[in-house]
Amino acid sequence: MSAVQSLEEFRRQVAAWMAEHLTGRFAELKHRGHAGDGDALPDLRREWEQELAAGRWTCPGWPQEYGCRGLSVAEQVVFQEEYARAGGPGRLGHIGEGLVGPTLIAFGTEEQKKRFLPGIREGREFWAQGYSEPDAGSDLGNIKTRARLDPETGDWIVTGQKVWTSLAHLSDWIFVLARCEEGSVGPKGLIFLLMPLKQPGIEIHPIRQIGGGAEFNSVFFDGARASADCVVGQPGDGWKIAMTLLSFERGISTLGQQLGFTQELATIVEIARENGAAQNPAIRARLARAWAGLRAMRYMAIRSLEGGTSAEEELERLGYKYHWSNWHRDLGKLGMDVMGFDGVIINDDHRREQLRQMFFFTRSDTVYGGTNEIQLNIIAERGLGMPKEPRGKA
Amino acid sequence: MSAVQSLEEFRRQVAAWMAEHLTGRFAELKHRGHAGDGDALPDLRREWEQELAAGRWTCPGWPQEYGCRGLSVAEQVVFQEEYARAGGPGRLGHIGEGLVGPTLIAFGTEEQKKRFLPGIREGREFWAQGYSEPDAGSDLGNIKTRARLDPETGDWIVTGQKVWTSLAHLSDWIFVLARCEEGSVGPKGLIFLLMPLKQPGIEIHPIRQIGGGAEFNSVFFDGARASADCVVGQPGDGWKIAMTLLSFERGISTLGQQLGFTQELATIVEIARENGAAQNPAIRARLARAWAGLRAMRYMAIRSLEGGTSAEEELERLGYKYHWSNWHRDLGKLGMDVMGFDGVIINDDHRREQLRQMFFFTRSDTVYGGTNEIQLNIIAERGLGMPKEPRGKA
Amino acid sequence: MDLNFSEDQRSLRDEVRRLLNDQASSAAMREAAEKNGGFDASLWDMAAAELGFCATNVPEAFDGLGLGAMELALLLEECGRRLACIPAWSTIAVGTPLIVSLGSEGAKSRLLPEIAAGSYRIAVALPIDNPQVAVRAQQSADGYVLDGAVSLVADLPSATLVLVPARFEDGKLGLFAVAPDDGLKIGSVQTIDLTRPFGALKFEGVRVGADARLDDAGFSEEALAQALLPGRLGLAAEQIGAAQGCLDLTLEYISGRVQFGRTIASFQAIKHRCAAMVVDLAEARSLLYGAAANLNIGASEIEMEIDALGVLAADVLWKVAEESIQLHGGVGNTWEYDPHFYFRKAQATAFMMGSSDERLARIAAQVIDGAAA
Amino acid sequence: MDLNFSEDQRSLRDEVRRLLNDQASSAAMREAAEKNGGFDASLWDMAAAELGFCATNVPEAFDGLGLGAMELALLLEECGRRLACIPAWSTIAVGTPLIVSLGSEGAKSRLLPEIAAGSYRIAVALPIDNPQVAVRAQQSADGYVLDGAVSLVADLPSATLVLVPARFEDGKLGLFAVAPDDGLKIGSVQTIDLTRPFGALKFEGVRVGADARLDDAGFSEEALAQALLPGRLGLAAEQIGAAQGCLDLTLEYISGRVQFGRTIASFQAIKHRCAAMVVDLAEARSLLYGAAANLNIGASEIEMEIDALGVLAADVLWKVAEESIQLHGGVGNTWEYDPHFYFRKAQATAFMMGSSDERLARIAAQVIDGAAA
Repeated sequence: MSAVQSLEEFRRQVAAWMAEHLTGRFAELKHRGHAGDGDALPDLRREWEQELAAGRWTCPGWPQEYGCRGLSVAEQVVFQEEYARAGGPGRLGHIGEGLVGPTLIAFGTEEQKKRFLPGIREGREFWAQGYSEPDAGSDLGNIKTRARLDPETGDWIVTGQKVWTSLAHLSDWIFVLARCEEGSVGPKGLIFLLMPLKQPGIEIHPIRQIGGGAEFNSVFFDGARASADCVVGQPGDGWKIAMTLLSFERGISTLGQQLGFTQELATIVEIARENGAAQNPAIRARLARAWAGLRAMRYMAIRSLEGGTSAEEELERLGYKYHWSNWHRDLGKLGMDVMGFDGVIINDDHRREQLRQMFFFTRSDTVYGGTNEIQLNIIAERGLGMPKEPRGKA
Repeated sequence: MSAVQSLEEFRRQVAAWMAEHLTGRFAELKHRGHAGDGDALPDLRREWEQELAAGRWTCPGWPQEYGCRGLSVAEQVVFQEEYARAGGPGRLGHIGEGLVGPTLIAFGTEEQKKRFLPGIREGREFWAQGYSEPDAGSDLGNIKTRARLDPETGDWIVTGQKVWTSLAHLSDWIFVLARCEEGSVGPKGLIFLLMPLKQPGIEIHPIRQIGGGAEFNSVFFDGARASADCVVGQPGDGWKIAMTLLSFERGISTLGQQLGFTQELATIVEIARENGAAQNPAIRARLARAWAGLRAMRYMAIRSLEGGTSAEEELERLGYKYHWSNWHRDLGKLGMDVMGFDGVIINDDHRREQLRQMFFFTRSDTVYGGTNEIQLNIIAERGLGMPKEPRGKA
Repeated sequence: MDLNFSEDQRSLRDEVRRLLNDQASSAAMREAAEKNGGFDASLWDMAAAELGFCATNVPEAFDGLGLGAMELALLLEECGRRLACIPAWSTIAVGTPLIVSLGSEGAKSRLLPEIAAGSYRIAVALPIDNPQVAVRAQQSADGYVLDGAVSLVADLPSATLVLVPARFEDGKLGLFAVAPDDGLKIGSVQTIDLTRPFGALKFEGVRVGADARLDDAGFSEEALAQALLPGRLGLAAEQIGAAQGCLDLTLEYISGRVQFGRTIASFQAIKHRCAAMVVDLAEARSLLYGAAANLNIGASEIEMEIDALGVLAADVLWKVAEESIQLHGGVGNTWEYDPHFYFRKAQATAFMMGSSDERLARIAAQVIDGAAA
Repeated sequence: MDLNFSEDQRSLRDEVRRLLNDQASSAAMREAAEKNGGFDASLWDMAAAELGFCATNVPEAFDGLGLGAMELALLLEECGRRLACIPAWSTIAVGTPLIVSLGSEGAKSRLLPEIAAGSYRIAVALPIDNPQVAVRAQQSADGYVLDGAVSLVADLPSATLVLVPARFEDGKLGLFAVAPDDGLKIGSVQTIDLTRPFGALKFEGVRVGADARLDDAGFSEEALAQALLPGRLGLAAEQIGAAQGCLDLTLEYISGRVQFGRTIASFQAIKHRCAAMVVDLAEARSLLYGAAANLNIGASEIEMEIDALGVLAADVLWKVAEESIQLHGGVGNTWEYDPHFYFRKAQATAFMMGSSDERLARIAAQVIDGAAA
């Protein structure tokens, strides 16, 4: 009971902070910078990261020894929810806070922690991720980017291409999974490197997405360097580290994400009420089904975060990404269908433009971070123990 | 124009014959003996086959040289439609007329034709099929039933088990696909035999279906015999003959089948009107969608029968079985959903019982004659040229 | 909100699962379904008397375990998984909560301890397709007279206690407890679901004593609807459990069945379909536990959640049962294999206590026209 | 009923296909879509002038080819397949049939030979989302005055002739032909479909001469609806063609793309999804040809069939476009690859000339409440 009360107190505290700070010049940031709108207002959002840092709201789940709040899972959920409810903008610091920091805390040297964690916590240094490659999309074992040790300097010299690096053009650093053992294949012989983005030998090209935006990039490496102290773990450990890092992705931010979904559904309902689509029984049923799926998603996420370890609970956890991404993709379509031809017309009505962007952007929900097909493979093979797909020889 | 007029004249002729003959003691047969009700009234249906034969309506598409009408495809379609419209019962002679006869006409010796075609045409001899085996369902290449040549008599001695032989207990003969070369695998080394069912060494056991009926059987062979002159083609040709025969299955009867579908849909609509389900917008939309699918199916069948040979038309033909069987299975569910809990209660209301039986029986539509999964493989591999599924080694 | 199970909850579930794995085998289920009208008396005795099923949600004050909706859900999931032919749902999920919610203190003290002890199999005389009170009650000199008919009562054939919500002339409702031999006319009803018997009930001026009335002073339709929520949750739990059981047996079959020299389970198209079912099950099950937790605390959107749960649970059981028959191939269409028992339950339960179309319409009314969104 | 193509029909289709394969390449489509507002003028000139597209369904008496709905369908399927940026649908499927059906002999003799010769690009001033006549006509001393607005006119930006159905005060309808520079106010409309331009049209007391009126003595809503049937058929043909084109490019991509050492096309789950799309396409296409044959002879259930066709065609294009992006993986979400152009068309066409929900409702009204079943 008192735990619940203090959570409620904490919720009020977050809400109050947001109300006080997401205002004035930051008011413009409300609801901006999310998926499909990721490259909006970068300068102001950098400042916002520092505002958050000043309030000690960056990295709130990191342990206190790193100068952070060390919030419990339940508190982090509350923070994410209130952040989303207040319309807090998309986080430029997301990769650093959610992926790089936890990885360094788990695998980094003391020196690396000292070097990198403060920049992330203080909202000063921003990170991009370097996983996917043109030929290693779903098949991350097929990484071709090469890292070669320069015997003179001890640096690793990197050549290759990474794609789908979100916001690389706004970031300072990138982590890179590369092949450090000539001739190795699959998960063997990979290295996990931290590299400054602003250096000769790195070029960043925007990838234009189907909705028109360009918040992702291709990053080309041509003799770019990572110094010896920027290897995480040992050369050859890259796969293990990358897999651990990927597991951080299905983290707590998902409940904040769901609040965003709730707002999107509310917008769709609002428009349906206004334009008469709410009179259409087929639309009504689809809206109701969307509500049901969202409610189930909430409980799936809570169960997932609570970390039960029975086989059933593991299976549920494996299914979570497939569930939310397909639900969201369907919501994108539902929003458009509610608007009818009106939704197809490009105009500057804010809500309609938001739904249109969601329509396009949710197409990538079922691709990034493991396609639908990979998710289903994983559930079948790892979760149900069904036979593995044979790997080809090509 | 005159072709159309004569078709209409022919239609009237068929309708008149049916009206005149499916009456009196045969009236009881109306709408009986179809899928799910296949073992109804066998004696009377035998007599009905002879009635049809007397009117020269058995085997109407066989060439005139075999004493038949040699109808054109268009005429056969009309016959099937009018037969179905009049409520003509399920045909005991179906396998003989639709599969065995055409196979013998294509591959049989003169002697075989003389021996078997008249019995089929005259509605005297009935046939069962012996393809599937417990371990060779979708995988017909895995046939294990063995045929061994008896050097003394020249007979082939057959041992093994066939399943899903429709109405074997009401039939006189069975055709059997068996392995005649010891150690052969897959499509090689198979023989196509004609065997009398009433002989020592053959036992017939009914298979009880999920709807409760038992119109299929398992047939056990234990040293049963086929005489040398009952081999179709050469020993080793079995696969080629069986594949040709299977292609006869997607024949003209499909348009008669569609008339049955039309009547089923009409029954569902009728009940929906009566019980108020027709007020439910979701049910309305599903009924409309069923109508659309049925109409499309009709044109698919017509295009298929017209035999265009372009790649697109071949593809369409490959998709036909998948289409109708899934449409019909969905109709089975729709019928139940229209009835609601009322449909779940077993009573003797004829229409409700018909829909309930359809609900169960349509589950097999997507399994027999090539499962959904096999159909999709065939479309992808043969139709689209996608890579073949590798065969395992077990 | 805590949706992970406590140690107690886990051990409750494991115990029930163990019992049913042993005693509600496929053979036992078939014996009951095909020969004993869908009722397995010895299983019931074991579950009720030995394992104390019926005490689950009877308050501790009345000698029960005083557990909540989560435990109810776990228990009925397990029953659904094995298609257990016992009136667990009618007795524990529907009957008991009616008495707990609507009964007077006197009635509760009289009946609940006996119920907790497993002495009754309860059937509730509400039409199963869409609960509306059709029986009329009238006060008489020495009690009440009941009139009316309820054509579809689940688990009536094996019931030893019939609960009858009835309407007085003034519109108020009362709850009566009647023994099946109290002059009721019981007709037989056969449905396609062979694992849950049904009966028809007729009251033709049935006279019952004053103590047959369980409530104090009448209650509203709304109160009755509230008291039925555990029943709706329990039905969904049973559906979800059945879906799990059906998926399990399908996975087992396709892991053994070889075609083209490979197990069916090794075909990717099959794997993906199974994985998608796992996700649907996870979705429905999460909502089940979430709704159970909310039912315990009487959260505000609980009725919407239970409607949503009804939709997801019916959908997933249907989907899994349909796929089970398909993935079993030829033998899936035979009586000898079990998928059709699940398939039958899928269709029958889809229209118990309302339909999914109605549930979606109610949710839509709230989401679109009401306050929630 | 003969649904197989004649030699003439096959060669017509092949000729169109050849032209568009050459001239409406992905690069050409992108050039038109991204830089020229969705109109490829040189492609139009080739198609209209050299290949005689526009003569297709002009009667022979007016120097046309006098072909029917089947040829119209073939032609628009090919346009859809390549996302050809030309106003073929507006001109040939909508505009020409309006004049053929509703025009007076005089108007036909005047306009149709020129149309057949490819001299006009036609836009029809009916709101594209749900055709209803919103323009008002009044007789004046020397002609007519038109008033009103149509906010969504397909292919208006490139049109050289605008057909305007307008309503007289007595309720009757008339059909007017106006040149875009005849004092119309044309506003620009941008939609997500980059391969079909739209415009908004305003008539503010626009005066036109007596010969601008094409019909003899007015016509009914019903007659207008009948005259629009080829347009609805043609839109479905375009959708089906687009679905085929999108499936083709998807198959090509997945046959080349290697992951886990295998082409994506070798994964059975992918194969089955592609095969299912083939079946959906076959279903929609068969209905297209069946409806085309029936439209030619004015069969009794033609409106139901065209509604059904609209549902199937919109569904299959959506399904294929959705799967195309998914099966392209990461690059399917980039501007550089073509799937999104089909995806855009899928969503935009789904709400042109009504929605599938409306179509299903109309069919249901016939099947359930009407005579048909």
